[in-house]
Amino acid sequence: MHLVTAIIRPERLDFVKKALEDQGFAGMTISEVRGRGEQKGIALQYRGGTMLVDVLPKCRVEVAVGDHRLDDAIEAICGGARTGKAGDGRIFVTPLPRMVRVRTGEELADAPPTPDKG
Amino acid sequence: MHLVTAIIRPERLDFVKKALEDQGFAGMTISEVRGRGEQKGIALQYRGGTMLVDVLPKCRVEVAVGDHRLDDAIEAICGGARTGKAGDGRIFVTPLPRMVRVRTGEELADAPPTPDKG
Amino acid sequence: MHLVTAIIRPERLDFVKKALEDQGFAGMTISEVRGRGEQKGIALQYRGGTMLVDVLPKCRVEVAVGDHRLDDAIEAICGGARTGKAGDGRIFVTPLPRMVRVRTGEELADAPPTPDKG
Amino acid sequence: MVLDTGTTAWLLVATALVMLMTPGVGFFYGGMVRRKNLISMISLSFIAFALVSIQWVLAGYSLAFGPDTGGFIGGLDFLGLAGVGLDAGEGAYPPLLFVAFQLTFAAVTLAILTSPMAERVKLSSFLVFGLIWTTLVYDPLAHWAWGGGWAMTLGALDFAGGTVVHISAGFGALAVVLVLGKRVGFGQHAFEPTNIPLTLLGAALLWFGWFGFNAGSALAADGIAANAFLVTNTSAAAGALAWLMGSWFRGKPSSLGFVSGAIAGLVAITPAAGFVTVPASIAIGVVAGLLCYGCMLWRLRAGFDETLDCWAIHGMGGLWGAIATGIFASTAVNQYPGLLEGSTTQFLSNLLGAGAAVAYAFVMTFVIALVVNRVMGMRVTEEEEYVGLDIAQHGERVGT
Amino acid sequence: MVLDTGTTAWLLVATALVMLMTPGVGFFYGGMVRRKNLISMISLSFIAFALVSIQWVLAGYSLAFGPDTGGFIGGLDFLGLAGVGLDAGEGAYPPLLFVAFQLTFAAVTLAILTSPMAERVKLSSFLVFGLIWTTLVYDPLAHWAWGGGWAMTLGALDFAGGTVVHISAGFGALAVVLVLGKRVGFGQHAFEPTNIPLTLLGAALLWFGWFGFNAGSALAADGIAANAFLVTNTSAAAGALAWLMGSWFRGKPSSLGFVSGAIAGLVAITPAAGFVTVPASIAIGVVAGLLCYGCMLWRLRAGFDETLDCWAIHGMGGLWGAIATGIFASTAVNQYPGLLEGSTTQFLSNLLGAGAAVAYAFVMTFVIALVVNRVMGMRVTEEEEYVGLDIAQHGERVGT
Amino acid sequence: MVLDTGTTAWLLVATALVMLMTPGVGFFYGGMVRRKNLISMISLSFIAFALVSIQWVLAGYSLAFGPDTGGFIGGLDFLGLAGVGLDAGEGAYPPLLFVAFQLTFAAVTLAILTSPMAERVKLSSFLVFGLIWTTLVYDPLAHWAWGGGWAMTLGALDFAGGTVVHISAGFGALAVVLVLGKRVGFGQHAFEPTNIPLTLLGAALLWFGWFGFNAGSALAADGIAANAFLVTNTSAAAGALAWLMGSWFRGKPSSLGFVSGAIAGLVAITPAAGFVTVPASIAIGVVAGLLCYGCMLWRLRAGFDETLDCWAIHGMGGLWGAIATGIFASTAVNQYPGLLEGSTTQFLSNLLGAGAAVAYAFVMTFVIALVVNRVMGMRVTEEEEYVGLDIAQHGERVGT
Ligand SMILES: Nc1ncnc2c1ncn2[C@@H]1O[C@H](COP(=O)(O)OP(=O)(O)O)[C@@H](O)[C@H]1O
Ligand SMILES: Nc1ncnc2c1ncn2[C@@H]1O[C@H](COP(=O)(O)OP(=O)(O)O)[C@@H](O)[C@H]1O
Ligand SMILES: Nc1ncnc2c1ncn2[C@@H]1O[C@H](COP(=O)(O)OP(=O)(O)O)[C@@H](O)[C@H]1O
Repeated sequence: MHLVTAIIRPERLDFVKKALEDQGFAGMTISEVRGRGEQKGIALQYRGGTMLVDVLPKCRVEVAVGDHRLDDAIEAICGGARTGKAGDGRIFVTPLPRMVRVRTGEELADAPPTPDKG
Repeated sequence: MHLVTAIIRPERLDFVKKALEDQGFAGMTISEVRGRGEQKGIALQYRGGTMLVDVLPKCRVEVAVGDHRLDDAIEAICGGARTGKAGDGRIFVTPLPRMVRVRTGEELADAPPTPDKG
Repeated sequence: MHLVTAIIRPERLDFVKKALEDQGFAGMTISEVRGRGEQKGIALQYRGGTMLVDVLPKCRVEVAVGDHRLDDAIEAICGGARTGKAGDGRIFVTPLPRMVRVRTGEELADAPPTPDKG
Repeated sequence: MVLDTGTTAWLLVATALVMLMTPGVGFFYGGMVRRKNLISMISLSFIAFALVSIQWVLAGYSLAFGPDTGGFIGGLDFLGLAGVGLDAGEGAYPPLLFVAFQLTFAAVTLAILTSPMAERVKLSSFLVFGLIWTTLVYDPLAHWAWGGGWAMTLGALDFAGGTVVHISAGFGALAVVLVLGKRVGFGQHAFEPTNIPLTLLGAALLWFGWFGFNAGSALAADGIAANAFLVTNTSAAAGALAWLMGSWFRGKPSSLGFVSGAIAGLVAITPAAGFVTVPASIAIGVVAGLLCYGCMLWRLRAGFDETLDCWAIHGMGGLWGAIATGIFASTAVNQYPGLLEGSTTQFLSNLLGAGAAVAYAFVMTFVIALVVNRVMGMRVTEEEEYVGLDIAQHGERVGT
Repeated sequence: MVLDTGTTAWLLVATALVMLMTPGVGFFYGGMVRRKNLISMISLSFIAFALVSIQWVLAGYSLAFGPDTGGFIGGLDFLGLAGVGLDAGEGAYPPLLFVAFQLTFAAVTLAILTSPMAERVKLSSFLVFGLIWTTLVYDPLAHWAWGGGWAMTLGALDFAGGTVVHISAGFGALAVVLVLGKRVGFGQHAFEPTNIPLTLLGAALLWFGWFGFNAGSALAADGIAANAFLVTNTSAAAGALAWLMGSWFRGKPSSLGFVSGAIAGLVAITPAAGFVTVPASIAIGVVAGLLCYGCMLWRLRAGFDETLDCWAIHGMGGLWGAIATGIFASTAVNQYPGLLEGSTTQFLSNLLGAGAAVAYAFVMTFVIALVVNRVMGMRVTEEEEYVGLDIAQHGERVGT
Repeated sequence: MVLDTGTTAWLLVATALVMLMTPGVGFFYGGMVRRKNLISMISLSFIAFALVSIQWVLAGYSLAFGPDTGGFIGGLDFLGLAGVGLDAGEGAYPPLLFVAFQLTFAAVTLAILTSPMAERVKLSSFLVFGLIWTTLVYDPLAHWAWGGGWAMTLGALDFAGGTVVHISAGFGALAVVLVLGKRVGFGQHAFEPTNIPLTLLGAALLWFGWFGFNAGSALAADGIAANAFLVTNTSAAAGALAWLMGSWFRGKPSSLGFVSGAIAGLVAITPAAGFVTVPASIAIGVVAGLLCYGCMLWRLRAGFDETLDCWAIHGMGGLWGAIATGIFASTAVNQYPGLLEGSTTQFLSNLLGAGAAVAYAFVMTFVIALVVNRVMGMRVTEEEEYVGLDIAQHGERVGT
């Protein structure tokens, strides 16, 4: 399995969620982050002083997916998040050898279930 | 080493912390996230419009652990976080080949110390 | 590639950003977390009750880096974040086999570009 | 009497000031619950205000201030404010203004009473409960003390509502918590306040509004109003510092302790404001701060989930205030001597008035809560409680 | 007349209360936009207040209340407040105080009008637009209704500004949105409010300040002021509960629905406050709550990005209030009979006054917005809109 | 004199308005510190209010307004408010009300002075320092200007406390910062404000309360009060727009700049409010906005960690106000002519009064801070400063 971590524009979150759902990825974890890629910085002013705010609010979406569905997940996220302008975000894929469901304690071998299987 | 990332109910955080401490895991990193697993979504209303709030607040707890203590950490988290109902959370385990203590710059080979040793 | 995740003091963020920039690492993702390492806990009081607040606010900085620049990134972060006192933070390094730019959908083989190359 | 514009001006403002106390209660309480219930907690106060606003002009005013019936309740002559006019009546102000002024007292009382329902009450049941409670508990108590009822006849002093407002809400809260029970997880894990600055803001609005509450109760812009104003402020400050010091002694001097002490001081001086001197108000405030702090510690140890300490602060603070009025009332301020000036009668009248209010508020509230709970259930489901009342009851969340 | 200290005291306070409404609008609106535009949204109200404060003492007061010119506008006699004195004039209060009181009305109107500019207006253009708008739209409308203009001569009743303030802002907002257009992404993805408690705070300050707005408009501390006070509160409560119930019917009873209904009730009672009875105010409030709720639903379905519903609540609520005044005005309160007491003239005068204000505000605002937009552009760039106005326009962000 | 209900009503309200300014200072300051010190920053103002409330009724009032002793300080005749009555005295209001009104001035001054202690003061030391400071600095200064002291005899004009309140706090702040020193990390990394909307709320409450501050200082509901009200608002608006434009020129027009300018305008008009015309108030406000903005830039360049600019805004704004009063005082408003009307005496008296206050406040504050620092240490430890004062001093944190 892999953990897919996408850093996207906050306003595209709904589209990414929708795109993932359409592909059968229901489970996900979302958090607020700030980030900087190739975008230029912006100078903030604070009562006479100046500070460089070069990072902008982003959403981080994490989805644990089975290896055979990894490309589907990446594609879904790209599809939902893309506007074509700088700042669309990045996707990081890290290995996920083990995953456990807390409620039952069971090891989950593959997540999420492929849509055909249910 | 592995990085254990648990997504748990916010109100179980204290129990998880306690359970980890009891097992000798003192270091940890906590953040607020929102997530969705098998729980159904909830419809929010906003002055006439409607929006689907299908994600609920969760806590993310990250603990870096040595490989021989991995199962202890998972068990401690499950024990502290479990209520037996949907929404109890998930644990993700990712490989952690390197870890550095900033204060000293030293590479930490194994974390945390096993209780017998430390 | 590897994903370098640093947990640092919030007030050192600007220095870490600067140090990373100096090394040519422009892209990064920042979030607020709370954490506990070897620091002692602090007891909070709430209208007669008491609660142990043993975690303090930290910043999490994530940087995706190519393998040959991994040590540079770690060094830069340590250099920017260090004060020499407990609470300076930790750096976690996890493998990052794949990374995708959302705007274009392209796989990024190495990130960021080495300063010599561009 | 002929209308006095100064008095009327002061009462217009005092009414507005007291009105602001109800959202003040909402913010004060709201900041102390968990984030998922913040909107719900504030909304309970807002809704209480609207609900009582309508009930009061339709029936409440008449029940409280209509012609006396057996010392217990007012008649129905003023239903829908029939016959309540714009021209100065018995006072030097328009009777309609007195209606508005008293309305704000009735409303804030129900808002204060939302403490034991925090994070678990069903909104529909709160509406029903609130309507019945203000009619069957608040209106009679207001009649007893101010509308010509038995306590007024007896001579029990309650300048601005220590008994009517604070004892009734405080001991009512105790009854409600018996019916509603604890929040899921109470006593097991810590419930951290979501937004302490919001609570401080609520406290500031309460302190500010309380000048209208107490000094407005003089029903005139005169020396009694001035005295009420200054003793109110002094008692609040004394209570705040006393609680601060008390909690410092046991640990850290928390800001929540400071403002809780201020409210305790404000509550305790309420029945006394038009009768006691400034030095007496320091004593009243200090005792209130320490007493209410002790009561809060006790209810925590006892495991009562009277969530926002309406009983400890308003109930016990109000009770102490009623007793203190009987003790410290001074002819240097007003015509009534207290125990310290030798009047045991005054002291006993006040004790009786307060005791009766304690008993009536507790028993009646218990019965009303029990019935509403039986009929429609006063609590949300456990699942809704877990999700939080903001989403479950209002379909909203605090924000991003 | 000779100066009456009671009246003067009340007007001093009423002015302060109305002043507080402008930041109130800022917080009310601010809590509902996205986090990246919160400072901008609040600032628009603050800046509107400062801008109009200066314009009013230099020219606005003279245009509104200077000697009548053709029924349409006031003369320039009082430019820079020349000749406006400290001693009581026609009223029992200093004319300078009347200037201050009226100033707060002019200021809050521009603040209300920031609704359709939310999250997209360019600050420099807002300053220019605001200055022109208050001079060419607000000042004439104030003159018509209160300064001796044609509507006043005609006998159209507007006690506290239903037409001058609310219709002008509400229908002006409709015009602005036609020129400015939708926010990027409107209708595509959800825009979640950033801070509902802040909106509730704004609503509380508005409700509180509105007592000065309506009861202050009696320009005396008397029975009419008392009546205005109580019907204002009653209508607000009725509107709040009506909208709450309405939205409950369709889904969940949201806190934003509650406070929107309260504002609707406050708006609708504004022109009527000195003329109608308490029972009538319940009817006015309930209709306002339901009507404005319906209008909001309609504008959402129609896809208008009149972002914070200034039109639905202030425009339509103000229109209903003007009509309701014509219907419910009662000689039991003031000297004017309405339709229910048989006066068709009053009803038609009010209809005409309101209709003319609707047309004038809409057309003039449209023209001004069009011109300012042509000359300097009223919107920020799309990139700035994406980054948010806090950073893009003010170089600030909410906080950590 | 005989009691006037209108005057009394106005003073009751004005006192409540000024009271609200102290939490206003807390929110204004609090929003600008770091999140880990937010509760601490707000609490300092709250605690200052309570502390001075008690000190004032016990001793402060007597020291300030007791029978004059050598032009420097009042006698001890009114300790514990002995002999201060409810019936109208020299004014048309109860002397007790004057006590309450003046109390709120003393309290807010100490709150303003918390600026240079932000994020580093030890709570226990603040209590001790505050008690000594209000007794040895504020009380004498109040006596000089208003209690029959030498400045009053000389004829230096200070309508509402430009010297007593603002110069004393502002130049006191400069002294405190010399003793306390910079926050750890000042000048090295950016300190971002935690909650700008909270600062805007504080500013709104300050602006609102300032009407009580300035117009209340007329001690009557009359034309002078009306004039004070309107010039206060005008100067605030002018100051806000001036600072906004000034900062726009150098970068972005920040909301913090706007409200800082408003406060600057309010400070500068304070000593002048009962003496100058509306056009003069525009000039006073504009100069205040630009001057204080410049002073803030200077202190930043100079590396002074006078954290929340009490010196730049209150100190320098107050100094300018005192001078401006001497310049612009007009017999069109009150009986005193200023420099522009040819009175060099008035100008020089004001200069002398202000200069003496600057010197006295600076030197005395320096000595007091030095002594308290020597004896018990005024700063928390570096570790506590790192953790934040909310947890370290209060055992609390803002919320979740
Ligand atoms: N090298 C990196 N390491 C960590 N996060 C990154 C990196 N590059 C980009 N990001 C994250 O991705 C977000 C989107 O960046 P974007 O400007 O779209 O990147 P790019 O166009 O360079 O792919 C950034 O705000 C940041 O949070
Ligand atoms: N596939 C997934 N990818 C990422 N996060 C997930 C995934 N599944 C669940 N989570 C996270 O775990 C939390 C707990 O989910 P829960 O409903 O207990 O999951 P389940 O019962 O499906 O194991 C979710 O709120 C979400 O944050
Ligand atoms: N074992 C761990 N697992 C996860 N996070 C950790 C761990 N140890 C430390 N941290 C994180 O690093 C932060 C800095 O800790 P610090 O006290 O500097 O650690 P140490 O001195 O033990 O290296 C902590 O606040 C916590 O967020």
